[in-house]
Amino acid sequence: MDLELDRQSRDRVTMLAALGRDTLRPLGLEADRLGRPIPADHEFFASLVELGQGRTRWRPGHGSGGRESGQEAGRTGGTLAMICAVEEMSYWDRGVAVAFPGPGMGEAAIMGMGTEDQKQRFLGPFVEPDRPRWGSFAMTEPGAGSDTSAISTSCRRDGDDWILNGAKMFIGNASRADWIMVWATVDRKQGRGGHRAFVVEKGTPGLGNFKIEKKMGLKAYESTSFTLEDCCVPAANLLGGEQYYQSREGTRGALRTFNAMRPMVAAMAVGMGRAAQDEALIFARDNGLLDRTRVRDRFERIDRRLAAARLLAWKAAWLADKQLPNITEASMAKALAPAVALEAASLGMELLGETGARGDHLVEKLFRDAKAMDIVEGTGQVQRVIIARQLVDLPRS
Amino acid sequence: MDLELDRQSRDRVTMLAALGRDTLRPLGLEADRLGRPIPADHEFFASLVELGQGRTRWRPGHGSGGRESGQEAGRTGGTLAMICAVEEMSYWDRGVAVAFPGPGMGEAAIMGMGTEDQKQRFLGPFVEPDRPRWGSFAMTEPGAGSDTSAISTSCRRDGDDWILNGAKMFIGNASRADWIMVWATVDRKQGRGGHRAFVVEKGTPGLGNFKIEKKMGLKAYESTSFTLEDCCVPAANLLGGEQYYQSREGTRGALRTFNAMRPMVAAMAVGMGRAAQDEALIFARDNGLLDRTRVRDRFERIDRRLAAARLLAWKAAWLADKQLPNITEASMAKALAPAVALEAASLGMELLGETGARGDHLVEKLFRDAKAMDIVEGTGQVQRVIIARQLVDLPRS
Amino acid sequence: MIDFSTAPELELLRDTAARFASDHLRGNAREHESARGVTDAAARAWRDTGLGLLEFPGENGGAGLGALARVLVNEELGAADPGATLALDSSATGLYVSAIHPAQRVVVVCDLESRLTVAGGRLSGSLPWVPADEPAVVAVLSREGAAVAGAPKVLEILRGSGLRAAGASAVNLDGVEVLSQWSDRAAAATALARVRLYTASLLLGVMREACEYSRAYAVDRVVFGRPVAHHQGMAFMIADMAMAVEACRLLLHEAAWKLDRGDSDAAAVCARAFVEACEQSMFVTPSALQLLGGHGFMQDHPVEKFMREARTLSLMAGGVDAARDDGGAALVEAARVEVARTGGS
Amino acid sequence: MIDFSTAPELELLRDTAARFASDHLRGNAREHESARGVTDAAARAWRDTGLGLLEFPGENGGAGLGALARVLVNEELGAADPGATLALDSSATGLYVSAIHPAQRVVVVCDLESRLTVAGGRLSGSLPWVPADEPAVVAVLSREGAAVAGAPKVLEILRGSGLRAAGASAVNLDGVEVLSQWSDRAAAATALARVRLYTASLLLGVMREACEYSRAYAVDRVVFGRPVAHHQGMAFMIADMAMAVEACRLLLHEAAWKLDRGDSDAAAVCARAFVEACEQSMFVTPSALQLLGGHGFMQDHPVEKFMREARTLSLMAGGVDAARDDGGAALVEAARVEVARTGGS
Repeated sequence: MDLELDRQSRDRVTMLAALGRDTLRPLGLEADRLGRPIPADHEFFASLVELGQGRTRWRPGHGSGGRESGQEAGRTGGTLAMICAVEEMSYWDRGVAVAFPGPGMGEAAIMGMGTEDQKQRFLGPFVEPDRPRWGSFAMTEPGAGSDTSAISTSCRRDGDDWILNGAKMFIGNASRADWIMVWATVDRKQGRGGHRAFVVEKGTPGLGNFKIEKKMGLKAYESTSFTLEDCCVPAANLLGGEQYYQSREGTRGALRTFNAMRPMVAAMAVGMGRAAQDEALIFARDNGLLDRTRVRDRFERIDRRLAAARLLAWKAAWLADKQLPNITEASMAKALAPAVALEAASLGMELLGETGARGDHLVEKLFRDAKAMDIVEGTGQVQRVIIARQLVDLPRS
Repeated sequence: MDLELDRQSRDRVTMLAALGRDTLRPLGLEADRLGRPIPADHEFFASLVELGQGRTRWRPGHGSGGRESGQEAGRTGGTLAMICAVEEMSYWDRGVAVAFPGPGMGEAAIMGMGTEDQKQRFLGPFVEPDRPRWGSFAMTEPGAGSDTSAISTSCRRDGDDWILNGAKMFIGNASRADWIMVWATVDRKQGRGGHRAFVVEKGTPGLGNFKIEKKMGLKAYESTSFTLEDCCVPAANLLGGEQYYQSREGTRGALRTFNAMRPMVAAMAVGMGRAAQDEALIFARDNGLLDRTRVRDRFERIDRRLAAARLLAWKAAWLADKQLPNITEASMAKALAPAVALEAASLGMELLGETGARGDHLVEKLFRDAKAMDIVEGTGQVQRVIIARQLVDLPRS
Repeated sequence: MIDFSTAPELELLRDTAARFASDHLRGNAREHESARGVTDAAARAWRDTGLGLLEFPGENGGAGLGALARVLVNEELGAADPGATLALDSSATGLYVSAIHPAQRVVVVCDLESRLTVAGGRLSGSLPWVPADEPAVVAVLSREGAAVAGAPKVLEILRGSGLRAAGASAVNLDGVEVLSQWSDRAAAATALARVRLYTASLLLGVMREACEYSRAYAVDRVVFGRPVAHHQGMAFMIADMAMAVEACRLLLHEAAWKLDRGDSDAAAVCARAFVEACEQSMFVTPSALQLLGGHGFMQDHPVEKFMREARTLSLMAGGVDAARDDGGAALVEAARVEVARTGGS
Repeated sequence: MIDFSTAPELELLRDTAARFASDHLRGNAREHESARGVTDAAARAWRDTGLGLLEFPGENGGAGLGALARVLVNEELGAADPGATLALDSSATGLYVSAIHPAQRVVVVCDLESRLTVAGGRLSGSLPWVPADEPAVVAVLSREGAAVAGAPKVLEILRGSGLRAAGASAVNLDGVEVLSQWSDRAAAATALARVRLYTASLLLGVMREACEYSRAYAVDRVVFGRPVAHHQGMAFMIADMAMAVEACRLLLHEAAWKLDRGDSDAAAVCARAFVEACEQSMFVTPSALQLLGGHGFMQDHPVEKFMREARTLSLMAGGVDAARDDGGAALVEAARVEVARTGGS
């Protein structure tokens, strides 16, 4: 048993803390005030690229299957390091962290499922990016959120192409992305078995109607809806090629990433909750409230629940890194952390009183930001379903 | 809007408070200490009968249907008065209150469904009882609690008799009762439509294996399991006679009583919660704890939640008395009050500390008593199902 | 004799409020929010209802009605738009001060920790937030009494977290003239009880609307093969939300009824109802958002607004902790004298 | 380097404890409860395991192990029978006092509000409850230090609420001789942390067993046409219970790990873990009873006992509020100096 971060992770956290204090938090507050995402051409993104951010973990020229699996292990081996980093970034501003350039959630899918050619074409530009570049991941639809099996964006083969039709919603960084990994279905009745992933490149005809959505919080990054109208995608952009789906591996790649994603989202929520706690503590200290039993008890509770959520996230990530099953732990972390983050922000608001009502305090922003964490990557209810499947073999409905 | 009890109810409550202080509470504590029900021949029961308790609300000689409906209305018209009385009795000791002689829960069913002859035979002895007499109501089985549709005690016609086979469990006052209203089924597949109610008289051959169950709390009354082995019951004891069930009214009578019962059980829980609150307040006062913010806040919370639970129970009862639908309100009261009662007792224990651990304080007894209230008359979960059916048309599973 | 029915004249008032809310507030909520105020048409229609004068005595053109009437009306208004309600009728937050003309924009400040002081007929101190852009009058309610003062200096126009339709500003009151003043601890306690009650009834409205909106959504929206609401885990949440609303409503009606009767425990019971409304609103409105999933986080639906309104309303009226203190103190004081160990009501 | 694995020697200890618990405690729980103590066979088998000497230094015949070892062992024992555990091994509640012979029946009393006093080498004061019928030794832990005293006068043998297998009595300590004594606030804080941790790990065991027992029941028992556990509302409750147990376990392991390392915040983290265990046990054990319905209320199943054990254990170690004070004070003191505003761990 050891609960101390390794040196490398600690150094990374320290670096991110400096970046967060100087840049992420001010930018997040600014975006919140202005009520719009940080523009893609904001110098911040360019500076990030100069700092070496926004790159892919993929390395070209590792062609053999064996090497790849090794790399795959190396990648998952980094889940713990990753969640420490995302917790720290989310502490400063989760919205800005999501706006970071880079290949995003699609990266893991391309690395896991993609052909060599696809890795080269779609991740290659992220190896040493010349400018801020984004990849985007588009599963969610107006009618399909947590229930990803219900997506209705259709795809059908047409000669050397695929024709996509449908609408996507709540998609991060979509309008600024070089490509969007669009999930579609050949046949809704097949559920996840019918799913296909396409890398749809910017400017593809039929891809359009981008609309930046107005959110309660987390305004620094763009959540975007868009449509695919007879959008014609070359067969070469079908992730993994057709044979991949014939081997019934179709959805396992995506599911694998979710397993690492749930602890990540939990860690983000922990970061946000800690930020709310710290800002509320500062307010309480500056306003002479620390001696009140009630105030102290609330902080004690928040601190305790955040500690539990963080340990759950860490354990889930550690299991992932050990290549051990982490379904239950990952869902527990994901179910707990967002609820605690909201509670921290809400109690912070209570402490601030009228100062919270002004709408310009970080705690107030976190109150609006936090609720999203209980929804993305599967709602708290979906997590309980997953846990119950493990514990009592709850049948799928 | 008026939330003041009428004079008659207040007087009754005052009378019950005196009885409760002098008798119910000491008897309840004694039964708890001895770990067994108050014996049927305890002088307390005889004295209750002398005081006019243990009687039926039924009055003989009101033969006509019209008069009966009037009486029926009069009965339901008393739900509010009744819940005030049971709250007060439960405040002093709910276990002892359940042990009271009288026809019990079967009374309403006999009055609602029984033939004139049955009323005379089974309620007649309760009009001016010569000694403490009990009626008992037996629905629950080892395999069927909240899901009453699942009862498996079978009944089949055999000439002028019915033959009953099965086992009942958690049945109040069964071993001391003059008769037990036993619910059985002609065909399990028919669910509630197959249910039949029989008045099984004491000493009927095949009725036996009475076993007083060992409970966590509420020890003053007997919860009993028993079996029916080829138990032969005269057809005249089939409640309402056969034609009653052919008119598909079979279960509605029972369901009607449950609608008045849920606010009653809620009121019992409120009484128990208030007792825990009061005893904890006395402890806190005597031990100089009332100045602590935490202690005060907990009492504030308990008081508030108990007030809400009581108002819900009152409203559900008021609706019943107005012959208005009260399904949602009755279930809300029943869902809320027991949870609050347990919280009150549990926080009381926390306040008492080691004194609570002794096992001889009323608050500790209430901690063991209270949980049952969330189970009887439909668990808290069943209540939520009922509420959700009303609100969102939740389908039966 | 216990009776939960609503008197016909109160039903009528409630219907009037509900109709006004539907016609002028609910559909315009986002517009009012971005305009930091209500449309002239809404303001006119509001004046036409006469509901703002509910508690003014008959000789002042009011209806001479009590707290229960206001609670019923406020639930309807709060359900549609509590921010707009404050913009229309600041006195709806409850401090009846005869010096105030009903058309003036008043903000009521519960100054329970003596942040403001009065000396020589002038106020001093500042407030980090009041729910108005340019209040004409500030009514300061303290533990000791009340002071009504003129327009404060606006330091900053704020975005606000919730209640944006009311506007929001930080104000300085240094040197602002006190127009009228009274000192009476008992009257101040009753006035505070009223403010709490009225704020709580706006909260109740928000909670009710959050329940109803999310319930309807959950019945329509199919997920994993059936309506959201027909997954039992969700159904239980919906049931718990409805329970919370009904419990709050009953506590509020009880408190109003006691206030109208002048019961000695009325103030404590109003505090209790306010605490319950604040606590439950932080269960009900986030749960409503949760029922909508990602859609709940978007401004396309009103649910994110419900959550903000609830959070802000529950910071008002002096805050929930002060109410907890008052409710708890009354309880504990009674226990010091004697624990009743009995009865009914 | 973060690592949640358990060292092989600790796994072995845990397995030993689990085996002992299965062989000698779980099946005899009701018997031990009514006997107010454990069978001689169980006591002998316990001594044979050597687990009672876990933390005694090697030179005293112990294993020289730390808090984490004890936490792992206590979870197994608590899962089977926390009352019997106290009867076997009072020092399992954590105060390591070398003056005590491991075979003596010791009760550890956390006297955080100075109900007992020491003067002239003798104690005075009384205790309303200790978890033993006739303690041979009373170890009093205060904020300042510890005093080990001989057998107190038993005023009354009590039934006890939970932990009946340990016995229960009210005792008077007036004039009881102090056998050994030490004063050291820091050491006292660490000893208190240890008592909290060990009590919490018994609680964790109770919670785990309550979860597992009720889960198995809910999978078997069919109601409304399917297993109890397959009604989503129930499934969610089961998931929440499991979550609570896992969260408690992680907080406890973290606390033990910090205590073993001698971290400066170890005592505060132990207090935190104790508070969590107390709070969650009052969610988990009543929920387990609820899953069994009427059967849960009957002594035919162990679930009502779990609820009583949990309630009583969470009154021990000085009570949850004192732990809340200690955890909160540490947090607030740190904030007074500086809010870190950063980093991982």
